[in-house]
Amino acid sequence: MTTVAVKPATMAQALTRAMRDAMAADPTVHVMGEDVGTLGGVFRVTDGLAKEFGEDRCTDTPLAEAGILGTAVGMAMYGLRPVVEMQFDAFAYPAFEQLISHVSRMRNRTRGRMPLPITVRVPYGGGIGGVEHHSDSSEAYYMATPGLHVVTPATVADAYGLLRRSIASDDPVVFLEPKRLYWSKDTWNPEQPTEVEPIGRAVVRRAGRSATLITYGPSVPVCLEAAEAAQAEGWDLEVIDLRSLVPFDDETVCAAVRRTGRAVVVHESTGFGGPGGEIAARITERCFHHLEAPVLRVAGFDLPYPPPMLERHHLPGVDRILDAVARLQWEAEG
Amino acid sequence: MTTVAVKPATMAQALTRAMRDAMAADPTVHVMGEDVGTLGGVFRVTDGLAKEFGEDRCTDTPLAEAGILGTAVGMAMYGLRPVVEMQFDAFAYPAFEQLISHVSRMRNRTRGRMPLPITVRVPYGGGIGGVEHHSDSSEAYYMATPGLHVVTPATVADAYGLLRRSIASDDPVVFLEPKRLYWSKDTWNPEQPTEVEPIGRAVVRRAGRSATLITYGPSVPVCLEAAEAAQAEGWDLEVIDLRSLVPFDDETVCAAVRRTGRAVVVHESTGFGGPGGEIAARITERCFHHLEAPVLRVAGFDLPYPPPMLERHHLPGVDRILDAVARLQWEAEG
Amino acid sequence: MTVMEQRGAYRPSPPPAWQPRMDPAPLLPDAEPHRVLGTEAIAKADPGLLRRLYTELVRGRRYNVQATALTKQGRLAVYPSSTGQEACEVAAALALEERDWLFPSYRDTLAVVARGVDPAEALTLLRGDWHNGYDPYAHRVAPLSTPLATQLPHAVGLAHAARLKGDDVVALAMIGDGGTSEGDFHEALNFAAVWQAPVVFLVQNNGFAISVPLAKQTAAPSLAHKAVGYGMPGRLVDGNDAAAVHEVLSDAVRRAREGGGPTLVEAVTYRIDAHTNADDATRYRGDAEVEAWRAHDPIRLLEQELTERGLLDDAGVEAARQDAEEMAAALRERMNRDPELDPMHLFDHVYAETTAQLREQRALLRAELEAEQDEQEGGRR
Amino acid sequence: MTVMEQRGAYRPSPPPAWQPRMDPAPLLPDAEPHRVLGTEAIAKADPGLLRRLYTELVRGRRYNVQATALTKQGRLAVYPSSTGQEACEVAAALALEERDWLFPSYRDTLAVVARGVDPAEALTLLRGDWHNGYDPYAHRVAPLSTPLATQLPHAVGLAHAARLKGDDVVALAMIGDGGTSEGDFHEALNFAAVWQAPVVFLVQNNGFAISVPLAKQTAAPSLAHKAVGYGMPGRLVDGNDAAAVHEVLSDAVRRAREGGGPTLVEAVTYRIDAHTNADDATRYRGDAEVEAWRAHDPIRLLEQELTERGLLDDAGVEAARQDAEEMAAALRERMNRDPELDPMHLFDHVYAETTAQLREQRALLRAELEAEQDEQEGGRR
Ligand SMILES: Cc1ncc(C[n+]2csc(CCOP(=O)(O)OP(=O)(O)O)c2C)c(N)n1
Ligand SMILES: Cc1ncc(C[n+]2csc(CCOP(=O)(O)OP(=O)(O)O)c2C)c(N)n1
Ligand SMILES: [Mg+2]
Ligand SMILES: [Mg+2]
Repeated sequence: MTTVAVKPATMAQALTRAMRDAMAADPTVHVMGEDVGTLGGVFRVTDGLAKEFGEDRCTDTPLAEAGILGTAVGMAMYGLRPVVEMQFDAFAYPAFEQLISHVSRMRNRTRGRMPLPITVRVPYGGGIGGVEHHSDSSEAYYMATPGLHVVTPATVADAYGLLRRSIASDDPVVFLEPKRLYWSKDTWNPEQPTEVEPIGRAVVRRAGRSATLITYGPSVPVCLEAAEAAQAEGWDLEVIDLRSLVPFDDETVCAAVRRTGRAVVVHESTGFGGPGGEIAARITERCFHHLEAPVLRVAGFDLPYPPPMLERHHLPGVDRILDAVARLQWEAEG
Repeated sequence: MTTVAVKPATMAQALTRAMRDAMAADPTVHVMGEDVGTLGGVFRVTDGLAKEFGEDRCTDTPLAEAGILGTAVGMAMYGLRPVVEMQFDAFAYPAFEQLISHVSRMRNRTRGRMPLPITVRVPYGGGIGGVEHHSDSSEAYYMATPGLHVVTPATVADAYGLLRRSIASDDPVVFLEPKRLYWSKDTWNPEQPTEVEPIGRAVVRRAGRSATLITYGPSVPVCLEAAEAAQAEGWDLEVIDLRSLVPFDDETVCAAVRRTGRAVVVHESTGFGGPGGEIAARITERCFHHLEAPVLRVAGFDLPYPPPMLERHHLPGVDRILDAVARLQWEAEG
Repeated sequence: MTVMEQRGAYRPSPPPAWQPRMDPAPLLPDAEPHRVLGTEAIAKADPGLLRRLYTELVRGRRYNVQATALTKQGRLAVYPSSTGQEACEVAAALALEERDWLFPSYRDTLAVVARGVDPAEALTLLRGDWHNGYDPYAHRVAPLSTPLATQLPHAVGLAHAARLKGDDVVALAMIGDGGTSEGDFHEALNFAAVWQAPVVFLVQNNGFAISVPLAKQTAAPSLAHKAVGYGMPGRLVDGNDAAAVHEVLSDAVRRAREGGGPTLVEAVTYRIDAHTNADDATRYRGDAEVEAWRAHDPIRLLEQELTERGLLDDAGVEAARQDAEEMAAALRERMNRDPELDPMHLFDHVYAETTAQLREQRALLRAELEAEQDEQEGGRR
Repeated sequence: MTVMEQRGAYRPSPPPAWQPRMDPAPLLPDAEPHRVLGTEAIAKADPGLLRRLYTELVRGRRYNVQATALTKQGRLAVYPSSTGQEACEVAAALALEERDWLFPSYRDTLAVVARGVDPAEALTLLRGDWHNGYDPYAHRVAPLSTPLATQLPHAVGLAHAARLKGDDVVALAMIGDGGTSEGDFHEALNFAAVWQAPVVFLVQNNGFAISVPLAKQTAAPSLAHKAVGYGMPGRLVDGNDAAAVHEVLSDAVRRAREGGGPTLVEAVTYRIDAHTNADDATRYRGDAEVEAWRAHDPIRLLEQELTERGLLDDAGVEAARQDAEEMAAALRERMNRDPELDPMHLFDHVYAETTAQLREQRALLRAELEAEQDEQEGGRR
């Protein structure tokens, strides 16, 4: 295995390493998808796996997403743990029926007798200058589908840890990989990959007392940047990285919001009908009397993902986040 | 046309009549789907249309939902107004890619040059004793997709009016038909169908001063029943029928909530990631200082739609709605 | 060597040197559906098997009749009857070894039962107390699939996985004529052929998809002709000739087991009953057509043949009838009992571990049910 | 009489009287891809057409080279080159009448341009200032389709609609070998055949879907053999022989226009460049293969033929080159100008009427941009 750098490593490398280690540890783990074998994936995330484990363990499938996920279902029925790659977010849509009608429900349908331990890796989000259909944020669809876990890392270490956890999960996991963080680097050491907590635990990435930014995936670094910039305005912002949208970590989120009394949810996905609505609503249900202001949302606009030359206007950036923080009714405080 | 009763009419009959009148008024309106022709649809909603307008205007297609919607896209490109029937909610999933990647985006993609005036009729929701995959509430998926209108009637008159409006719309409309209201009757007169307001306007179905129930489609009658029952508890509940989830009528909803200070969103769809999160979040953003309590949600549980013998426990009923109303922190009022 | 490398590659060679490709002729189905009953081929048939088929057909018909009756009594939410198609249903189950897997469509309760699944458990979905009633692993039968064609890729994946593990397991997947129009049918057959997976696809062409006749579903010479486009053999068989269906399926299963890859079988049959008890078939077809097919009834065809060959006498007919009646009585008895329902189970199998969120909701429902109980016992809310 | 009733019905007749079905033989492709250049068939070819094809091929190649260069200069986000496939691209455009429609896949910018679309507007998607740059109705060219195979049902629907309206319009839909594995390919072909829609499906089999070779994509004798499963004719053609592709497509277009229904054409060709500028083709194929195909270059094949037949001399070659250079220079010049961008347009075409919600968001963005402007002008936030 020559493709994994020692340190610093990119998120893409950490993901590769997670699959490699999972495949080495468990012969039932199979990777499959378009171009994942010989090429190592269009983002090179499966680089070297076919060479190390053979094409039967890391398989270039025919070009048909429903077929890929549908055959993965059958493989899982026979005791394998398929890790399926969807080449881009929008190209997971042909597999929607298999995901909704079977993957998410088979355990429930069979009263637990036929679990489907499938990991569906979906590179998602924008900011990479991709042409149409290459920058969707489709997490709202998956969140609204009971029976699926929805997981998304924001750091190199989490990429490794959460993918290992996802592959090991006996439930199906939609594993959303923030495309524009693929090449983000960290001094994570692949030879001693840190254990991560089980799926479903959010983490406070930055402590703060003024207000809480709640975010995940590609927007985590943006929020951290915003928190830095906010210091100049006298705000001490807390940043929570959800890491998993399903299960949702009400405990960590609510504890933070109760402390700060103010919250902004930040994500790239369109605002209307996006994850932020659920998050804001549950916080409000649980922490109403702790809130000094409504939970605000900073999200992509309610439009099809824009062409690359305009995407920067669509994506939640530092200024838009700070503008939202400014609207958190500070005057009410006294 | 012998199938439309004079009065009272069922919702199914009003829908049939809407298509019939639209087809008579506009030769570009074409109805298509599985079993819509000779049989008149499994719910008989297209009954008589093939006979009256011929099989080229009301067409039994091959059994392939992506193909149905995909060919409808091409027909719309050539100037027709296809009205597509998906046989059941869950059987619309194979058409998901066409809906998300093309139907919702073609206008935007082509800078308005190629609008797609397609109506996708989807019978949705439970309460009819249907076996698996026959009772889904999939509105969250459509709501999260910019470019689509999402419309759903709750009364016989609205069924007619909103479907006419949807067919006449130059934008694609996902028209959600509450299955269990198909046979609901009203004294609506098909010979003098009332005009309805344009898509996007909610309506106050019942005025009230204590709290506002915000709902749509199949849950409207349930909420009205709950409002009646609430009188015994001393609550005067308002009931808003949204009629359209996209566009969302913030004006009507917020005006009501500002009046009552308390709100409960009610729908069948699963709570987590469902429409209620968005609705509660936007109300809170806009009416925070008018709220005496957090906006609560009564929704289907976060699980795959249950088997028929258990569905009554899943569906929001009068008692569950009243329990939520009771949790609206009345003591805070003094 | 990987599975992928085991078979010859189809590659466009650089023109002008065009390499001759695989000859499609062996993939094409015969012009006539294969028949055994009433033909010379019957000579080779195993009398024991024929008698077994007969018993199962009679049971199957009785099952269809009983289940339909149960819908009228409100004991089933719905029943899609396979009356007239029993030869396909039974032969599909009997063509498999124990270690093989069956992937039924929503109409194939009979095949599920013929494979050994408890006749009442097979009806759970249609009764409505749960989605799937049987343990798929007990008899290696996947859940009845409501969304059409979606179970075909599952069959391919399972067969492929078994092959990778070195198990000589075959998967047989069932689908209707209408279902062949779905994209999943195409993708499944293509994956199967590329992977040379040990799968047999059985299309029951019963003439209709609910109300839609085959002519509106396809313009192909036959559904079996679709096989050539995937590089697998297509076979046509008289779907009302149980011996023929059994033979064609058994051949395909054997071929798959030996590494020969997938086969597509089209069985030409007819749905005698309406689509389900909720359907009104008179809206889309005439009596004459139904009567013509009744004359070609699978049980009658086999009974005739067996009687003529002296393999069945009145006592045999009576014994089969008797056996079927017993099955039906037992089924009736089972289905007339109310199923045990515990609403709390709603939350049990959504995830391996119930999430905090679902625990909250379970508590809510429990409180509601307790309040309901109190109300019923106490009198007021 | 409806469109549905115009063609003979395929129905299973009640056995035992089995009706002979449609003979599949005429639907099957020839064993060898059709060729014209260097064969006797060239005698019948129109010299004017051949010269026109030549000019367009040379332009097309130059376009590919220029667009690829523009990616290196950062003027295009990405470019999927059709170098080596120009014969298919050009012939597809030229086989159509003005009133016909073209449905290109993401790789078919060249066909779009050959059909008359402005060469710069055709690149808008790949430059990234908007999704689709041209008016689809101006030249009857659907937007380049990024999601594979999804544009095929659109072509079928459009052709069907035209036929219902009584217009003799044909739609030609383009797709790659990889795209044929998608469910939408299957559903589109089936609808087309059932409706007898005037559509021609052109599969450019260029050997690869990104890195995946055809052998991992299909086990079929050829992709053209898929036609038989839908009841339409399949045709194989040497995709680097422009005259042959033009002839086969023109025949299919004529057949469709005359009510003969759809045709599936497989053009055997090769992608000389990497999948896109972002791809590294050395990871999955060797030079020898590429070189072998270079020897079968579509421009060279046609040039040779024309020269031998005295239809082209050095001056002609030079004139074509010159024409191509002018096109390239004009394109370069156009593409080197920054596109006009107005972020406010983001909100314009989501719905026919901008919703209140989007008006709010537009106001937000406008305020942000004004603040940005102020900041740049004034100095501080
Ligand atoms: C994906 C999907 N679309 C639609 C349906 C609704 N539906 C149930 S049965 C049926 C007809 C099936 O016809 P066929 O495949 O011929 O099987 P048969 O009923 O004749 O056994 C339809 C349209 C479904 N179950 N799944
Ligand atoms: C539905 C879908 N899945 C995946 C992709 C990503 N993708 C883009 S091009 C390509 C390969 C296409 O191969 P082929 O159809 O042979 O066309 P070619 O690139 O050779 O022209 C893939 C997988 C896509 N665009 N759409
Ligand atoms: Mg059928
Ligand atoms: Mg290709």
